[in-house]
Amino acid sequence: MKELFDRLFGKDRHDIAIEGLFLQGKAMVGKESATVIGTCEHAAIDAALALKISGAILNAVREGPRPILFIADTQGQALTRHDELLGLNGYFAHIARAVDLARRSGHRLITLINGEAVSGGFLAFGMLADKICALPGSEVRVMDLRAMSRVTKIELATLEQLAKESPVFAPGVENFWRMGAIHEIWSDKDSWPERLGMAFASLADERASIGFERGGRMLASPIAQCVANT
Amino acid sequence: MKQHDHLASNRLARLKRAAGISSNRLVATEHAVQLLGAVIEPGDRVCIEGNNQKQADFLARCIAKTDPSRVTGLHLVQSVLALPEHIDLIERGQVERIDFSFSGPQASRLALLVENKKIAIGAIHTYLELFARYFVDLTPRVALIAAQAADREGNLYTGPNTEDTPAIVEATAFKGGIVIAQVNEIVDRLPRVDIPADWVNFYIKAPTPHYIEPLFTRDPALITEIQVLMGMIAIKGLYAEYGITRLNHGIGFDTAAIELLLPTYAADLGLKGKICTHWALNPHPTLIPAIESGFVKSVHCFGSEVGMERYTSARPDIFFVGADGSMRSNRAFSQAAGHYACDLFIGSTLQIDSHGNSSTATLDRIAGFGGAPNMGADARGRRHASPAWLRAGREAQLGAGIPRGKKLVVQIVETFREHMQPTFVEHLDAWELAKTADMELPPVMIYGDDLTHIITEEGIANLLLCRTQEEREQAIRGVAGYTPFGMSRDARMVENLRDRGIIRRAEDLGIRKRDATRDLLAARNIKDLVRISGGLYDPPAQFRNW
Amino acid sequence: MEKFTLTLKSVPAKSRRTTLCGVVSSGNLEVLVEPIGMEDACEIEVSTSAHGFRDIWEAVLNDFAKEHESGGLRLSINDAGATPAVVSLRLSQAFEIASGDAP
Amino acid sequence: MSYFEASARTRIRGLVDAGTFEEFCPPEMRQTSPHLARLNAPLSFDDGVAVGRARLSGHAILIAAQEGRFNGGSVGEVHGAKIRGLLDRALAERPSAVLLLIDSGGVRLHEANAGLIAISEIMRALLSVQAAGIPVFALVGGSCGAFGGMGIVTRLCNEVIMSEQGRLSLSGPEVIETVKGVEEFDSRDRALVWRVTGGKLRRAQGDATRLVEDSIPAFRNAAAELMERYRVHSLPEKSLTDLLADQERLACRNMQFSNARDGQEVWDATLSDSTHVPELSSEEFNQRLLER
Repeated sequence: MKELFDRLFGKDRHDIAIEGLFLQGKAMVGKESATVIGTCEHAAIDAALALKISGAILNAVREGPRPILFIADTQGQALTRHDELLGLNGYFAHIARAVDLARRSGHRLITLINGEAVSGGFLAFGMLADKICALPGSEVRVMDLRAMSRVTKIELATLEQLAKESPVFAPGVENFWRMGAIHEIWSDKDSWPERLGMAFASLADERASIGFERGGRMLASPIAQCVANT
Repeated sequence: MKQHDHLASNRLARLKRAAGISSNRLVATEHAVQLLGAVIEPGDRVCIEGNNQKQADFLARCIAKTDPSRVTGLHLVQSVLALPEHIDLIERGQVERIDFSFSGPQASRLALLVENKKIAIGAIHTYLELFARYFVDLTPRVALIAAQAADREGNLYTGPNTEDTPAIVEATAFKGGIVIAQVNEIVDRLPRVDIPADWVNFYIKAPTPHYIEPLFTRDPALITEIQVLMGMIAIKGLYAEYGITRLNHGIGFDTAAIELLLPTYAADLGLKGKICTHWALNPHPTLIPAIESGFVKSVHCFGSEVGMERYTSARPDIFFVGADGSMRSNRAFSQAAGHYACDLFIGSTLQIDSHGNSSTATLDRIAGFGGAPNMGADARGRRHASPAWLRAGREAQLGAGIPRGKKLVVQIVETFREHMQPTFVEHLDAWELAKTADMELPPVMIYGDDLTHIITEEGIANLLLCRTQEEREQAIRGVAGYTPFGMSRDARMVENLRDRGIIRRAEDLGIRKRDATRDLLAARNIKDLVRISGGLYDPPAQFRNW
Repeated sequence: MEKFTLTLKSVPAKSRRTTLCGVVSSGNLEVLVEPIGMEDACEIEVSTSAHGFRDIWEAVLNDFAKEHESGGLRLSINDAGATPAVVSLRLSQAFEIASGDAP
Repeated sequence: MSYFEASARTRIRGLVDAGTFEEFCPPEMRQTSPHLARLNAPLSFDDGVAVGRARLSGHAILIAAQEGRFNGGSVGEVHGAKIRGLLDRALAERPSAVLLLIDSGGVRLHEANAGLIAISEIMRALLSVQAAGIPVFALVGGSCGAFGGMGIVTRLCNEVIMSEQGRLSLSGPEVIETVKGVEEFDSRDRALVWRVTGGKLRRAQGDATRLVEDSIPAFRNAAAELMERYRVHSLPEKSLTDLLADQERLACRNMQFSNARDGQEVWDATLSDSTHVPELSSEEFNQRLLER
């Protein structure tokens, strides 16, 4: 992780503690100090980890408006009866509310996908930021095609064929980019500190219209407008 | 001097071989396989108790672990081949021949074994028919049975799920055979004795309670508007018309709908006390509302139903309940009751042909019969009269100068099953199955000449009133709806049959289709049944949504 | 999905309201009824997941058009494998709502 | 009339004042899912959700109802956009409340990426509606419950009205069983499923704010009563203090039930008498909750 932090922020420009699957600390983005909150090692997010995330966000809000960078690496929600009993959905909703409070309190929010971002874990942690960027080699998905084929009873070959034409259901950072859910895909050649600085410079939630422009979601924006305005 | 007690001395020899591992009839759980190896001889007729409800599953697992070189050449004579272990035993080469009634979940594996000549089928029987043969030519040498509890003497309590046990034990114990019981628990005092200890040779505490399938539980939430409509047609067009008081129902959702319409629709028609008072029926949870509303006077059961134990105990006026307060069922007696003492049988099927023959067999499954053919057949030995029975006889113009009656045998089916499979066909799959499985008879559940009425969403066909084979066929086609079989009807003839009241549509009976909604059901889900039972019904976990 | 459209002679409908009846779930269907500019015929558009049953559909729909005054209505059907019994029932319900017989 | 059994449109009809429902993007617009069409799967003219405006006890509301029987009430591109558009509309129209009749397994797998994104947009739009002082109610009592992303959306709502039959959670028991094995979660043990996800558990935890009988009028009464309350005490914006209190509450729950795997343990700790809980009527249950 230290190499990643060095590469992202520059040597000696970060102070981030890793506790198990959770990480938090501070780092310099350009001339600004940013709060860094994240998960690592493809964390399965359970109630305890969710509480750490929301707690860190609320702390950041208490400290006053400075940019927040989420580093997401999650295989999705933890799959246990215990977590369902606790109402894991409520813990995730609490994270979402904390993110929202941060935004309203003037924090700029960016998510960096480092590794995996899957389904409910991604929804709770990362997807609600103002901008989402993916590092090279990252994977984003709801469900892999094999499992999807089992559940929908549509043949795997059919899904694989359609996945070539449409970004709408198959895993992949590119697909989510075309759908407007990922704003930037970074490459190894980029200067990451530079891209990070630029990313924080201008922010707004225009995912539906970007998705439309990129041809991934042609209906989401017009239909929402039809319901909202007619 | 001629010897007259071969069987008894053979039994003694078997008991002697097992002497080392039993103490006062009790055998330790871990010695069960050894016991079976000691008492079973090559070529024995063996009955592993089990039917569509309870199973001697522990003993079935044990016999499938015996030494195939010693326990071999067996002839299985039992109600069902439902457990994987039953089929395992055949695949291990320990069984030469089987006589049975029903193979349910193992139907496909059995069909494969028959096709590969791994097993010979003596015959597929009805339950009552097989019990009868236990007392003639298929008496078991060894019976492996299941009971709820044993006391320290070896007396058995079989409780609400007594089912087949008395018939099996009676045949085996009194003809020099060996009876081995698996029990869920061993207690000092039994609530009551269902099987006395001196009919039992060994008892073993099973590691887990014997399996019972909740086969008769139908969730009212899954009953469709079409089934409600058919239920209304049955009640108004048949039950009310004939004044059916004594009857048996099948296990489908169609008949569950009828049960749930009794306290509502039938009561509104003023039929309380006039129909459906006496039953040969398992304790169907869907009968609870009719019982609670005072519709039902008596129910004798083939078996029990999981979760209905407290309810049946608390309704001793309705059910057959022992002095201990728990119900006793008895499949053999209830089958006899269904055959001789009921005026009507109504049930569902998978296929019906132009003669009215019906079958639940499909090409790759040897399923068998269970009890339906005994219920769904005219009891020609019957000699007592009832208005419904006499009217059916009159309509069929039976008897040469002498009044005769007839049992009402009714199939209630939708014209199409799910996935657009037509129920009405020109040719039953049973014929193909008979050919591939080398059977002498195609496995027909109910013969056309026993069938008196067909109810579909299109109405009722009364076959009693048909005078020629052609009329009969057109009457069947006339209620077969949009199936290819139905669409090839002679429209004029069908209209003519309708004018004569042989075919009656919903509107002919004064039933408006739009009234057929689920709101008419006395209970709309399992929770309603629990509530109506006053909390006495305790449904199995898979049927709950609370 | 198998799709086809039939135009069937029928007595003009008395009143014509747009309505949606039923739900697309396994063994069930939805029917959307709308007025169209015809008088003595109804147009029925079928989209069904069960392939190869067009004959049966035509028989069911012909009977419907004969038994109901449905001229001037368009019925659009999304079907997930309903049996003819369910189809007939749902069509009648939709018709009753659309033509004002029922609330 | 049973809420559980009713279709989405029947629920709307039964909840709102007679004749007041006006639908947006109605079925005759035929805004069906192009993605289901491409997979040759059955379509629905409303893509499984009806949205519109109406009055409830005279209060102006916006309302969305998911149809659980169409593809499990799942959220695809069009379905999600309709709900999100409704929430956007609330900002301009300022109804007394937005009612979400949730009956959904979450994201529609046939268009999974679009569905996931749509839910994130619904979450964000919902938070904006609340920030504008308009309360959002979730009603959960259908056969699909509120799972996946819609389980999260439900918990963002100001009020969650549930029946005992309703379920509210994240991952479905079938998914957990498939991935982790039957020992972790036996999805066929329905009684257990309800003890872990059902309305009575969620009410005891406070995740549901009302527990009502399974009837449309019961849901309607609860919604009307709550709306009256919001008329008197308008919705304050969530502050840092509020969220810190929520954080504390959830942390306590983690501590108190650190090993719990069965709802009975929660009832033991929250009810005056925790015997025979599944058999209680909602009224009896609410009484026991009050007595504690």
